[in-house]
Amino acid sequence: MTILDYAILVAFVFVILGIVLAAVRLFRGPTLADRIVALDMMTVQLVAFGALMALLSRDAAFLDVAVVLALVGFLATVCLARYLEQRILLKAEERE
Amino acid sequence: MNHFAVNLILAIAWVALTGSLTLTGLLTGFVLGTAAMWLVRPLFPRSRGYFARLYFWCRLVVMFVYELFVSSLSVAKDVLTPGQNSKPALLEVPISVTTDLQIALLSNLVSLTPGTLTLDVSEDRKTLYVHAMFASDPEQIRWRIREHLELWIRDATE
Amino acid sequence: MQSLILTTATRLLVALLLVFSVYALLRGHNLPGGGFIGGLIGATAFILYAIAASVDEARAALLVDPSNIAVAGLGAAAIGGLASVLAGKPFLTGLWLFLGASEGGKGLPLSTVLIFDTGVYLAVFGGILTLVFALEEET
Amino acid sequence: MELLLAITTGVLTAVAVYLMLSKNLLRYLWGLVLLSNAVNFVIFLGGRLTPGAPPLIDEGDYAPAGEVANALPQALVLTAIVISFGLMAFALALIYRTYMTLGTVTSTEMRIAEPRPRKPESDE
Amino acid sequence: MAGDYPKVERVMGGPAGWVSILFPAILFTYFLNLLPEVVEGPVTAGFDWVPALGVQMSVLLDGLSMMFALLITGIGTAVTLYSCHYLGDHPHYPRFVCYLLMFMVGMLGLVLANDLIALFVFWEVTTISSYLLIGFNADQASSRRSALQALLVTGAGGLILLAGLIVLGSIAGTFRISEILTQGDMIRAHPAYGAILILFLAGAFTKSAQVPFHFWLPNAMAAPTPVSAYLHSATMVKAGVFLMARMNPVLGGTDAWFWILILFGGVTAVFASVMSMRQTDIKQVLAYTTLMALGTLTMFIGAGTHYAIMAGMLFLLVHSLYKAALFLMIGIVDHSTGTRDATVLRGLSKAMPLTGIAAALAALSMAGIPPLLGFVGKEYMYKAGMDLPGLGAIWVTLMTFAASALMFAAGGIVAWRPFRGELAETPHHAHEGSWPMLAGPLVLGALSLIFGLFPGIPGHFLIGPATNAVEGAVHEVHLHLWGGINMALFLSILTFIAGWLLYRNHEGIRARLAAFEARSPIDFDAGWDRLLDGFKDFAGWLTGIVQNGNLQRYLAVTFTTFAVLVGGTYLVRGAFEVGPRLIQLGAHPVQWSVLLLMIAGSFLVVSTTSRMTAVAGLGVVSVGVAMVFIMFSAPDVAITQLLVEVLIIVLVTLVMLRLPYLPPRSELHFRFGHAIIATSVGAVVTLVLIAMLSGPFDRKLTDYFEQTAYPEAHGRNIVNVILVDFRALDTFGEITVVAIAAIGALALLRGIKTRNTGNQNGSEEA
Amino acid sequence: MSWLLVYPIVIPLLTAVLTYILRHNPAGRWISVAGTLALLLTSIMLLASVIRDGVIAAQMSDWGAPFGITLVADYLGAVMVVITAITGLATVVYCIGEIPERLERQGFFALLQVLLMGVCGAFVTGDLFNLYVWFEVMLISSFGLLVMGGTREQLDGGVKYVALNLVSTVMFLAGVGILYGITGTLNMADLHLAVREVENTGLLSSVAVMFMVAFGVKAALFPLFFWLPASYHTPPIAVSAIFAGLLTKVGVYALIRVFTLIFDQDVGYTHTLMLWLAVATMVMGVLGAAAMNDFRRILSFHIVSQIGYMVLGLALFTPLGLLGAVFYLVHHIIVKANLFFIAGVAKRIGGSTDLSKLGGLYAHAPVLAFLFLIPAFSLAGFPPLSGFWAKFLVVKAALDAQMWVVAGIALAVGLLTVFSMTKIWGAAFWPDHPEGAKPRLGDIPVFERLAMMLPIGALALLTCVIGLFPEPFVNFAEIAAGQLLDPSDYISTVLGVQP
Amino acid sequence: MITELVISALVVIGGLFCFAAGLGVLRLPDVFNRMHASTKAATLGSGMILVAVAVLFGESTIIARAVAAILFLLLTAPVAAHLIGRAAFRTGVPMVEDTACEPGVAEALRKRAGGQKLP
Ligand code: NA
Ligand code: NA
Repeated sequence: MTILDYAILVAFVFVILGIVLAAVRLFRGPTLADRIVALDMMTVQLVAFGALMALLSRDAAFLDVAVVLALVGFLATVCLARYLEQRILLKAEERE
Repeated sequence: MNHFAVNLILAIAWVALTGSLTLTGLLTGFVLGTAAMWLVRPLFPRSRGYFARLYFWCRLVVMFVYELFVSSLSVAKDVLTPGQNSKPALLEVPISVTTDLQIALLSNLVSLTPGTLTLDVSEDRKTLYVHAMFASDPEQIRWRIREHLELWIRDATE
Repeated sequence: MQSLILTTATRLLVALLLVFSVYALLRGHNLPGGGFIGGLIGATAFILYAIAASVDEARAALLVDPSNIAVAGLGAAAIGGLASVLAGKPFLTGLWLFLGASEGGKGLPLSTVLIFDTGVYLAVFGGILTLVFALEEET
Repeated sequence: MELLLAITTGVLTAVAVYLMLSKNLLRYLWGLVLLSNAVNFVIFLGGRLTPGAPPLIDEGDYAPAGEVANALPQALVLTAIVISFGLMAFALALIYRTYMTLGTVTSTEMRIAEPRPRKPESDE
Repeated sequence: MAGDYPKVERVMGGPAGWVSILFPAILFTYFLNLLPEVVEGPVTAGFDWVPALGVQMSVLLDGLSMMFALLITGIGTAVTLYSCHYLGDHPHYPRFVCYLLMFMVGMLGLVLANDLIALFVFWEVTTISSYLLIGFNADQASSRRSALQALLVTGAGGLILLAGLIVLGSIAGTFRISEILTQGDMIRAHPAYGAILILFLAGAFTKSAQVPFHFWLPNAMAAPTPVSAYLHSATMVKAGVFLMARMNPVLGGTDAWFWILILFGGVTAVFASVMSMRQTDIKQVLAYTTLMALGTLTMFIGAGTHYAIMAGMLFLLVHSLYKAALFLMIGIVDHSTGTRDATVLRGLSKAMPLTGIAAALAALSMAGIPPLLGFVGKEYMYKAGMDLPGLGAIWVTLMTFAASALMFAAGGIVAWRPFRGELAETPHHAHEGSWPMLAGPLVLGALSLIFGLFPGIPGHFLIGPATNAVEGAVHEVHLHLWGGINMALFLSILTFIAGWLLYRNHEGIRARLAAFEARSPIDFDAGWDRLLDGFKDFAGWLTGIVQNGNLQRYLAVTFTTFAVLVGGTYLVRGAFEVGPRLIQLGAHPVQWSVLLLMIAGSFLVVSTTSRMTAVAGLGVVSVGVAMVFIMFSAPDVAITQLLVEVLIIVLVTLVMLRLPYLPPRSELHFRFGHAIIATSVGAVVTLVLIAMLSGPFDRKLTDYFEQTAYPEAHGRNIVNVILVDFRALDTFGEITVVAIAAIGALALLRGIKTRNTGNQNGSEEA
Repeated sequence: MSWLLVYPIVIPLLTAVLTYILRHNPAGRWISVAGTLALLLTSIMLLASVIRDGVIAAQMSDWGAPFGITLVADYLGAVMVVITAITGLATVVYCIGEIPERLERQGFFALLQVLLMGVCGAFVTGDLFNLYVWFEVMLISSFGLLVMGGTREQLDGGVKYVALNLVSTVMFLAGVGILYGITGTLNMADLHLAVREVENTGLLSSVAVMFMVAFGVKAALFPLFFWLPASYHTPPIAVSAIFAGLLTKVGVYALIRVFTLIFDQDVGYTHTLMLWLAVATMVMGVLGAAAMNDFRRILSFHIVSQIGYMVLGLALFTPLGLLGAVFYLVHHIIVKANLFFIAGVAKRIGGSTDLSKLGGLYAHAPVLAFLFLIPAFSLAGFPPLSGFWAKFLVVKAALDAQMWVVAGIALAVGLLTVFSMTKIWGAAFWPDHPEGAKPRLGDIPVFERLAMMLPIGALALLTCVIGLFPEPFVNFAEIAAGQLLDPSDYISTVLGVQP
Repeated sequence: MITELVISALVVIGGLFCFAAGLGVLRLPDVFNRMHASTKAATLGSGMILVAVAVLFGESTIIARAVAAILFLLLTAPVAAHLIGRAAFRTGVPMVEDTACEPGVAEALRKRAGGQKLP
């Protein structure tokens, strides 16, 4: 194993820890917004995970996972945020 | 953007000449094309703006990456060190950029740079609502946005 | 959803996503990607468009009813599969034409497999947009 | 790792089944999504696990250089993911429409197609 | 009912009428022509129907089937002639003709069949057509009930018979009756003989209405009178008798056969004749006397001696002649007066003398009074009964005596009393029947007389060959009207005396019987209702439990079935195995974390009361799944998984705005039973996976794909090459699923009119 | 490579594509009719080809078995395709009379064609995973058809149908995955050979049972049938009819295929288990039918009951048993679809399928009454109709196998079937209409009447033909059963086809 | 060797940022503060690892893809933060107590935005 391999392993542990910590936030909430933030960040960290896998296996195929996720992970966040906002609008409509 | 188009045509021509339909080939062609255009810039009226724009874009990217790095460090420091020293606040930041692209770019930059996060743009597009993490001096934040970020953006896009 | 920032970012993203989806489709035979993934990414582009602007605008940009696109994708896949009749080969057999093949490489490939994969792309793309637009118009 | 993933698959299955047994159709749907994931693992495990070697052929080679992961289960899982997405999407639309029309997503309250028998004694 | 219909306008019922008359008439002539040939010996003919199953459509025309064929076509002619007048103006008369002819064909096929399966086919044809005929007055609930009753009772018997036929056919190695008839000894010695016997008798007893399967027959009188005359006296009910007679050479001659038949037959005969005294409706009286005849026939076929069989065959003829005549006569009376009440009808001979003559002839034959054929029949029955060995003789003779005496009385009630005395008031003014209606009863009555005077004719042509066929032996049969002064004659005279006494007191007896019936706990008809209701209730109760409309329960049962059956099999068949490879392969902490992440995510989905939190939990699981795919070299799958997850979130957030919240935690309590089911399913899956992973793996498909993907399929991404080339057909189906799911959902979502903004009573976090 | 095997998949698909694109145009339905006619013609050619040449197989994408996907037709597969085409044609024609334009515009005919595509695909595929895919195609189009129109009943029934069928789908997929993990192959002929090499036979039996449960849900076996009586009475009747005719039969077909070709190594255990499930299915189905008071719900429960007979034939695993199962399969599709068609006409003219709200059909619609009696008595197993031979064969197989109790139950269930058929007859046909209405066929406009009655008459005729001239059908089923019990031809044909 | 060290550094620091982001999301007091962590640190961390990939492989197509991924992240992360933040504010997610709020900001944020349309 080269230094790089060790570095990658260390980074893997960091990233996984980051994801797990984000997951803990996701589990704990307390608000839906917190969970959305956590999920959004997990997708960004997953981009890192994919890239790390590309480094570890020396195979750029995993980079594609990262690219796609970087592109579309955003959409999920947009929809969740929109849900959050529209639910309030809907409640306001009901009150009116 | 007709200068950009010319540059692109030059890049494609390069690719065609060298027969290497790869990204490297295209980039090389683009760079060479830029150089060529710069050499014969008198043939292109108002081309000075084009080259300046290229420079400003580059500056924007570099400055932005630097700011991002700094801001991330500050967040990381706050997170990794015990205790909290943040002083959060919701701020109003008047802005002077006008186009959609500029506003969006600005808001993104604000979000990615130290201590600030754009929450919304006012309806009249004259104000940015910003969440600041270390807002002991709101004026300083407003100043930074106005004098740095807005400037870079304006230089790159106008 | 009304947001200047989102709308502006979307303009860029939609184009990027569409280009990327076609890229994923075309290179899928050699690297991760293909009709499904391409179609899914393409669909996300228009979903984003519909969310940032409105379904009506997304529909207008699409020109064709998405359910027709989906069904046309099925037809395209079938035609891609049936093309092998011309060569007297079984259903879905890939026919390949290599433009400029040489010792070093196979050249630029054109194939019925690509037609089939394009059918896949269209079916997935159209199918998902049909669903999302219908739901979006509901709420 | 295969053993661990097998156990995880079992746990996911169990959680999925528990959710699907709920009378709330949304919880059923969550269970279904989980169960689809679990069954994808079953197929994936069927082809055995190979870390770090995607089934791609490098430029210039005519076959994978070393041992690469089993491509077939990947193709099957991919197909299964897309199919179950289609089914899930339809199920979601159905639940939505059902709620709009029947006013409930609680399956125990859905007694239109199979009304309770008229005789009171055979009532539950 | 017949009386409800307007006066006869179309004399012959139109073309349908002509067809209905000509069909049996021509056949009757045809069979009559064949008679001399059959007297010499049986005739067989036919063709293969389903050779693959060894089934033939073949005919065995021997004495037995000839007698039945003549009765069916002969009485059939009389009945169709009669009914074209009786029902000719009924709006559904053509249907009636259809059913009747269908029945006739069925009955003929049944008696002529030389193949067990063909016999059964026709047996069931008679069942169906009688169902339709009994229910002919379909607007009346009682008709429908009776039809159903007849169908179910005889249908049940038929199905049991089918089993018997199949078993018999298997043992004999053929379905050919003529061949089976030669294998009697082998079959009687076979261990399955008892089963076959019971199966056959169940079929025969239900069809021929032996106690305790008798109750449907009196109810079947809801049918139009010609139907009763035809089906329920002369022909269909005798199908069971025919079957016993037909099978006598194969199944008969054992103690079991003997005792079962004479006991059931005797009890039926006496019970039925007693019950006939109870009735006021003369049609019902006749219905019970039919039962009595069926019992008697069963008894004599069971008795099995030459004499007994001969007596049985003779009585068959006797009964068919008089019973058909009597039924038709009753139809005329009913048609003419509008009532069939024995307590009302009086003095009809003045208004309808020809009917009276026909009735008298038939009734005399029924009462067994010389010189009618009934007398001959009774003499031979006594002789045959006394001829039997041991207890059987006493039983058969006694039963015959009791039944005959009661018959005598019944004859009086039905055909004597209504015609005697002063003409009584009836709903319609009594008048003579028309000739098509009278022709049948008169001819049949005359035949009873002629055959009685010259018993040699039926003896030679009908009874002899029939007896031989039933016995499976050849005897010469000579019938005499006068058998000399002997015990039989003495018993006959005793019968007359007893019968006369019964007739004189029949009103008192009827009253007592009615009182007894009211107290008696045994009521077959009510029992039938209880049985049917009980069955319906049971079916409803069970269905209410099983198919209770509760999806939750359905799912629980489905999953439980999976866990129990698969898990059970796993344990019972010893599938557990742990391979070395499975234990050796360790796991990296990163992998551990990913798996725990997934599990934690799934538990979040279970435990949350917030829908969106659940969605977020699913997102966590999906992230974990994608990481597993990334770690184990499946980038395409990981990408697809993530894209799909994103789309699921898109769809869910779109829908969720309008959907209600999950129930609050107070309602989301832990379900222990569900947890057990879920855990079992999960455990089964894990165990199966462990066993699977412990075995070796054959990588031949993948090896092939890896070797050919680039050289032959021109692709470097093997997964995608599989998707679009090696297994393109899967993909083809798959995109169809996606497109159709979308179209289906589109159809669902278009045009929702009622908008429900949701009962947001639950709780959900901000 | 025989294109005859591809047509049953491609023709419905292309028809679906065209009809969907033309869904706003009346020409769409006629394309649908034409497409189904083409399907029928080609499927008959396929059958003829199978009869002439024996088992035929074709490799898709030009890869040799077991690497590519094989399409294969033996006698059973070919006849099922023909029956599918017949039922499909009958349904499409009937739909012209029944289906409102509103549904047509939502793509009704396209979904119907895709349903046919999925069913045909399931019958001709020789690959286990591909079978899963066709099941899904079938399932998703059935989902769409089931709830199209969106009445309250439909949605309720649809939810249950979808919820339970999705479970079965997942089970099936898991079974495929595990079987692949054990043997490394997906081609069913190859699987036949591969399972013989497997040492852990207990695991194989477990997987077999997994398939039994998964297909058991599809086929509506006890105690997995709930979805069927919960939903089949809710959609437009043409949809009920084709579901009743075809869908559960695909489950039975899959059971037959898998439990003759792959899982025949532990017959004493697996098939005995199946036998008792089949018996319970027969009984529970018919009891359910007896408890119902609705035309279609009675018919629905009957499907369950009759499925029991078919599976019983398979579970006996004797030549005669399989013969019976195959014969039963074919007979039941025709008869059951027809009964639903009749229910549709009864509803159209009588106003309901609720028996307490029906009546007078015997008096006022005698043609319908007559046409009802044929399939009804056939279903009840009365000779000389097709159902008699079906029941006869299964019962004889049980008796020959000395399964006295089973045979007895089969016969008793036959009687109860009669009972519940007469329940319909005795409530909807014989008595007068409760509201005094006079339901006449003439009330339906001529064109629609023709469209609805034509398929009914044709299917009734087919029932009679099979009943009266069963020999060729029995012979056919005998060969089919022979091929199932001894799949050597199937295997050599499939594995022998190389590009 | 130098490249390897550079890559190693990029990877480890990137990983550290990802971890810091996770910790930030967990530790910071309210959703707005947490968003600072997720938007900046996670984006930077992932970006650095992507750069490492680009450097390691050094092929143009791979570099292009890595750069594209980075650009996508930079483009989307702040937009996402803006959407979540605004929604969170509008739904009344509680803020940490000592958050200062300039006059008018709260009202302006709560107001429903007017319709902007794509050109
Ligand atoms: Na993001
Ligand atoms: Na009724």
